[in-house]
Amino acid sequence: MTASAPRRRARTRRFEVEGLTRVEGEGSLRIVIRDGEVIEAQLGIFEAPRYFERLVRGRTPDEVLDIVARICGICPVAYQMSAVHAFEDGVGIEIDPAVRALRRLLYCGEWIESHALHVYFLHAPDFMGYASAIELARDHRVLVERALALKKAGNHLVALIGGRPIHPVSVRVGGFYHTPTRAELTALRPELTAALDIALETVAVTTELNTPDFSREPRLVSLRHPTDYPMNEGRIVSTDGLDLAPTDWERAFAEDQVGWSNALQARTHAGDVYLLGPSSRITLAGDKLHPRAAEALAQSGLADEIRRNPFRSIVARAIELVHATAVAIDIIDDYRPPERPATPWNPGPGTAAWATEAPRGLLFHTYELDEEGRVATARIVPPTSQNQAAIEADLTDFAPSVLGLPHDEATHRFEQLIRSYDPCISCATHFLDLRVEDRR
Amino acid sequence: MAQAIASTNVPRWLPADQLDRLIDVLRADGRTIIGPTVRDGAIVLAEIQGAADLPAGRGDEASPGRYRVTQREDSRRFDHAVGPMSPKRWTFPPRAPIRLGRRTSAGVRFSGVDPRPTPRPTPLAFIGVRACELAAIKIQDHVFLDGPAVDGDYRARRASAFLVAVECATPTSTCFCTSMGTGPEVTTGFDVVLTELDDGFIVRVGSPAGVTVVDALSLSPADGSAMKAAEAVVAGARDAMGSPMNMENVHEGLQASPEHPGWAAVAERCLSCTNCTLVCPTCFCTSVVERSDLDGSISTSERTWDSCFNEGFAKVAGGSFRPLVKDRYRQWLTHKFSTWWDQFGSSGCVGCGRCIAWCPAGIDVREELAVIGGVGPVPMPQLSVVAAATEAPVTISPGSVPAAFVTVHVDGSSRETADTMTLHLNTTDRRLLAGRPGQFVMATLPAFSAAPISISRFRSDGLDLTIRAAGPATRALTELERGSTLGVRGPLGRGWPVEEMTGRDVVIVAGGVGLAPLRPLIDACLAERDALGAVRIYLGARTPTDRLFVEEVGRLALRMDIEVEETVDRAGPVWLGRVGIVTQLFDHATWDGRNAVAFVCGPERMMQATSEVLFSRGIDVDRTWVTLERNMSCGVGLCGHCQLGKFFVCKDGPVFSLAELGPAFTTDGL
Amino acid sequence: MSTRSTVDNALASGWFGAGLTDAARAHLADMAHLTSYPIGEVVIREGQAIDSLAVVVEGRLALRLNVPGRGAVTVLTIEPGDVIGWSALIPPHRATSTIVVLEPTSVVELEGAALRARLDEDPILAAAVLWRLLDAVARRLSATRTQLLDLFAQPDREPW
Amino acid sequence: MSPTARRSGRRRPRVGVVKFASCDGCQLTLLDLEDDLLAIAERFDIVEFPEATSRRSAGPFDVLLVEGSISTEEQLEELLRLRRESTTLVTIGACATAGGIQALRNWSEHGPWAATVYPRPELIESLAMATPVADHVTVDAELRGCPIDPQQLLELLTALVVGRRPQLPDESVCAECKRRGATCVVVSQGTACLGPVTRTGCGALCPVYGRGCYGCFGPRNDANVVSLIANTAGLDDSVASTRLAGFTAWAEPFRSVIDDHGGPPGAKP
Repeated sequence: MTASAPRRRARTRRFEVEGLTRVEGEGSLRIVIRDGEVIEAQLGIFEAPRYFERLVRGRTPDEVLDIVARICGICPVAYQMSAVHAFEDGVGIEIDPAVRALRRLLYCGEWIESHALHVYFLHAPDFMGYASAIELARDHRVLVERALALKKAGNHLVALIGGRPIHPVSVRVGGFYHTPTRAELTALRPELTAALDIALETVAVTTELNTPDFSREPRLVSLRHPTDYPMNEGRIVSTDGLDLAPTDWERAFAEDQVGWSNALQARTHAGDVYLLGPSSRITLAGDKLHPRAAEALAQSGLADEIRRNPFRSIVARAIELVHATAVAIDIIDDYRPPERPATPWNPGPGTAAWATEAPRGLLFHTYELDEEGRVATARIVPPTSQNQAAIEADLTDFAPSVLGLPHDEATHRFEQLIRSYDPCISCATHFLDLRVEDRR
Repeated sequence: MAQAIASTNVPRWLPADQLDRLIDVLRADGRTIIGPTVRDGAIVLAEIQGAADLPAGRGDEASPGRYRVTQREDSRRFDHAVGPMSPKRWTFPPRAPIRLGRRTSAGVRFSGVDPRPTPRPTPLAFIGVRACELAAIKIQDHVFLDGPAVDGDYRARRASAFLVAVECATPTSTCFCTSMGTGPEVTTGFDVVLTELDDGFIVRVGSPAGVTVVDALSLSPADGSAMKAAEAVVAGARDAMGSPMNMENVHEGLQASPEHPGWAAVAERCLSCTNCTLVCPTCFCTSVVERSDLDGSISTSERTWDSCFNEGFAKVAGGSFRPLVKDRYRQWLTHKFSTWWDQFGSSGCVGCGRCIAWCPAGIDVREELAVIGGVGPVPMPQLSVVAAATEAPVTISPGSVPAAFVTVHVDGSSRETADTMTLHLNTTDRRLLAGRPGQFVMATLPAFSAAPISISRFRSDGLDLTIRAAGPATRALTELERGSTLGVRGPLGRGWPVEEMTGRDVVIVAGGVGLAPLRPLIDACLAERDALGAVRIYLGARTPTDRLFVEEVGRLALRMDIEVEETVDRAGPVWLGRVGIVTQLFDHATWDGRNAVAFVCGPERMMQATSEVLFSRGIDVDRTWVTLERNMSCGVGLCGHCQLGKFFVCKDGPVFSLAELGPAFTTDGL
Repeated sequence: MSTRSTVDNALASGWFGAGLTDAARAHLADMAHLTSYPIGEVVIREGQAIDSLAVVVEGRLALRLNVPGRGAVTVLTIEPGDVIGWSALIPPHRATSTIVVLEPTSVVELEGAALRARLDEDPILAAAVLWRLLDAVARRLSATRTQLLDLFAQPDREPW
Repeated sequence: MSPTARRSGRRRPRVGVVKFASCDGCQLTLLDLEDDLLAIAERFDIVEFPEATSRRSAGPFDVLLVEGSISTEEQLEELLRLRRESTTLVTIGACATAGGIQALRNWSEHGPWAATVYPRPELIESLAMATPVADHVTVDAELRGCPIDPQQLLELLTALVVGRRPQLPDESVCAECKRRGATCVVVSQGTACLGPVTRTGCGALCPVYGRGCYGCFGPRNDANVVSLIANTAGLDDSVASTRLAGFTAWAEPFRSVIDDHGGPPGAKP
């Protein structure tokens, strides 16, 4: 009786974070554990929906490029890239190789800016015990100053090619409105060379970070390209043998809505969760990394851990910082401005679909174009909403290992885990759109 | 020098394929070459490396709101009219740092000459300059260099510019230089002038510098047939423009038509986008942007092109003097074609047509002039085609107004009203101490814009400034404490005509802070009391607590030899003085104003009401003096902000007689 | 009890009376008398019946309006030569404002009913007096308009 | 707070950075001020900035930078609370100042219609309308743009410290276009451009990059949109509503002109 009493009263522990910090957008965390068993692990997304798929209806492809950029202030280029490739594939435009190179350069700029932001401003403070990079700077000013220099180099690339670092204006279907001169690009080389050193340091710094011990065998998905590390082009592949054209995402995956989130969650048709992002790319296409990045990866000796331990994604981002910076320098050295900034094309009906690799992972767009070539329907599946289910699965697996910790510390561990996927909640919430439309 | 020109004033021949020789000679002098080149769908001016960068075989066509580069049969390099840019971009750049300010332990410090000359401007050579642009340069030379204030930056840049003119061959439909008498013939203001033919150029010189350059080319004289062909080129250009407009009546016509319905009509189409003013080669209005570090201890004042079409351009704390687009279009067109004559002795327009082609809405000033200014077409006399270089090079007169902000110390300050302070400044600056009643200064602190402040007292060792905290800059000034410093430029403007008082009765009417600029005048009255007739001072304020210099006015009121009356617009029960508007202080008075001179300062509407009553009492418009508030920015007539009709309030005023102002005093939105 | 000549002189001393013909002024003087008011006295109270018109000879009176919350506000002072109580001539003969004495004041007072009767039977006198009154009222009206503009008002403050 | 007091190192102003419905780009602009960020962090006490720090504060704030439009009832309540906590409230970006791109949905369904029927539409159809912050609370200053311009943000922060008026001129994009020496795309190419009616601040980015302005910074005062459509090349009634229906579509006079041209594309189901 005395012994049975506690057994009758279920022992429940709750870990809740109303407003997640150091993530893009507004999300919450809720984990409920009863009798040592995780019965709820929810990444809530309460960012207000903005209905982008509805907003682009009736718009021309070029207008769509400007609109979808606004889904995310951190990775606008990713949205422009997935959309522009979708339309070019849809209406059948061959783009000039110089344009292709320039777009990769632009994308590299965004990878650098976004990864530098996440590694140093959003994630590193967790490992080093600070509330923010600004507080980090009080004890490690040089480190933060160099982080800012790295981020700035990425912003400068995007700004030179796109006009400004956030919501650039130069991308158009068929190419660009304006292309930089060789001299303008070469002028950035010294800054990028310095940035490459900082990126290499970043690998060293992140490798040394004291990482929570956590290991699982996730299903990873990314693009894979015969010659390049995944970015603008390639087939969709996975750790369990998937191999699809970038236009065929819907043949393998589906989205569904859950009550606690303003974002849809994606799973495979079999209902399995999967994970996108730097760890996936390195695992599935590490052999295509730039030699400098490959070398850094080898030195870190963490290739396997990057796959198994999500906390190591910070190293994966560091490796990709090296890759993006080194590739950027190479592209600049080989750059010849295209004959003409954009290939002319004629608007018309059709289906447009494409996937590119945003900093956070595979970003899929598909559009139906009407007779005048205007958008009739649109569907945008950003990485964070595809990762959401996997994140929750990882939270469930991770929970037992921290139950011994004091409540606050455990909660902090959960937040740290969530941040390691660099969730972009602003991106994740454009969804409800069609549904809300249909409900009305 | 005249000798040298004469000796080489024989037209020479430069073969088409040797144009680079001319360019090389100029580059050899360390000059950067600015010439026409095709970029982004227009023939623009830019640095060129050689003749290859020139728009060979390209021409242009322009009509209201439309411009296109065209392909030509021949391979001439200068057979086009003017593009959107003019040399102004280099002689008077869109942005220029003109003042540096610092807060040091020793107080605030400002860089010397203001506007500050560019340390060492790269010497430039402009190639392809047209007659209309030479005329525009001459006009800006006059604005910036002939005083009273001189723009040091312009002087430095202009002095190092070499001008290779080219005779116009193919004007566009927007060209009207023949109507403005500025072209198409190149007649003056150039160093070298070319006339382009298919196989080469006729080369003539217009200055000693030009002589040196052309001599270095050792060219053979041009033959007669080439000279004939050259004459045909320019004659053709003149004919292409058709019969010119008659501009005789435009000066009076525009100033006489401030209420013409045409203004409202054009304002319907006008986008107030400022394009016309920014492509104009003579427009010179600017504003100053303050840039500073986060705590404002180091600041750079950057001068940028501004435009009278911007709402903020004529703004003061109370609002804009030109609230409507109609007002601003009237200001621009009237200034350009009419009041410019009063200010600078020429038209402000050279007929280049840029404002027509580059107006996105396609507004054609020629049509507006016809509608509003009574301009009609008439034939004009032909001018000789080949120019004789007679005019001497630009003469640069030294500035006769304070060219810098000096640091002055605050000895103390007195609170006048809730938002008005009087700063007691110590200075040994002779200029400041020698100021006269009614003059003002520009006062500033690092990182703040400069504000016009009237001098409210002259002392042997300094002066008083009475400042109302109307905005952040003036508030910062009112918060200065004993021992702090500020930058002051002055004394500026024309003060009260003190001499007018001798042997006359004096009437002084002040409203609110308007008493500040009148106080030195009252001091002068006391100093010369015996030389004057009756002295009557009428003061108005909003409420009893808004009165300035209360104790001092109290002491004045006790004097037997001066009449002082005060009133406020409204008061509480404790106020035993008069309540009512200031004019009620004397509209029943029995004095006769026929031998009186009046000085009035206050809000414009109050001064208008006052001057009517004064007139009814016999004080004529040439004996009533007012001081006007406008948004003085540079204070020396270079920035254009404070224009009122034909006046720059900062240098022609701020004190004016009603006779001088005429209708400008009562017309809205001027 | 003031003599006719002192009243006439008093009238003539101010701009209102001075602007009348001698004859007209003499007629008024016949029916007028001098009155003095000490500081603080309320000569007329807003809304009350008013039965006399007066021309100020010396002193100063405040024309006040009561503003709920702000108390009495002086919107105008009445100076020598000015007229008060013109409502005495115009129905409903009620005061439109309160008038308080600020300085020892003397006025030439005309009894309302008598004056109205006199003007009714003498159109020439009526014209003379009413022209002056019209002038006085017109000046006060235009002054009030200017006052309404609140010319010395300050622009609003900004957050910085 | 007087400028002198500011300089004599009175306590650092407490700054908050918060967001509603938006893309995070404008607050990211603060982190993009790489050269000045640490100096700013020394001058200001950044007490609330969820995207950048785990430290939280509910206020009070000397300066609150607000990003995003108001599109749910919760957001409205939070905004009202934040206004009470803030001395100077600054809206940053097109979403906060004009409703942003998501305000386009105000034309579809029953948005505007509801606004004419319900006494407090911001509550009734909080899911149907995305509205600017100034529709609900007093705004002390605004930074325009989609996204805001880093230099304008720095200017605002500097002005707050120094105690001067931030220099955010209300002039057309054309003015900056001409200062930069770009060639007008309307006159030289017949390209539709909102530059003449759009407020400057972007540095005339689009014309410099060879395309027409699409109005990120919203309408300037005196925006003569009617004449722009009637008299400039590339823009006519057929494309007017599409062109104006961008990131500041809900701001007047753009909104009215869009209405007069049958609403934005795709507004009708």
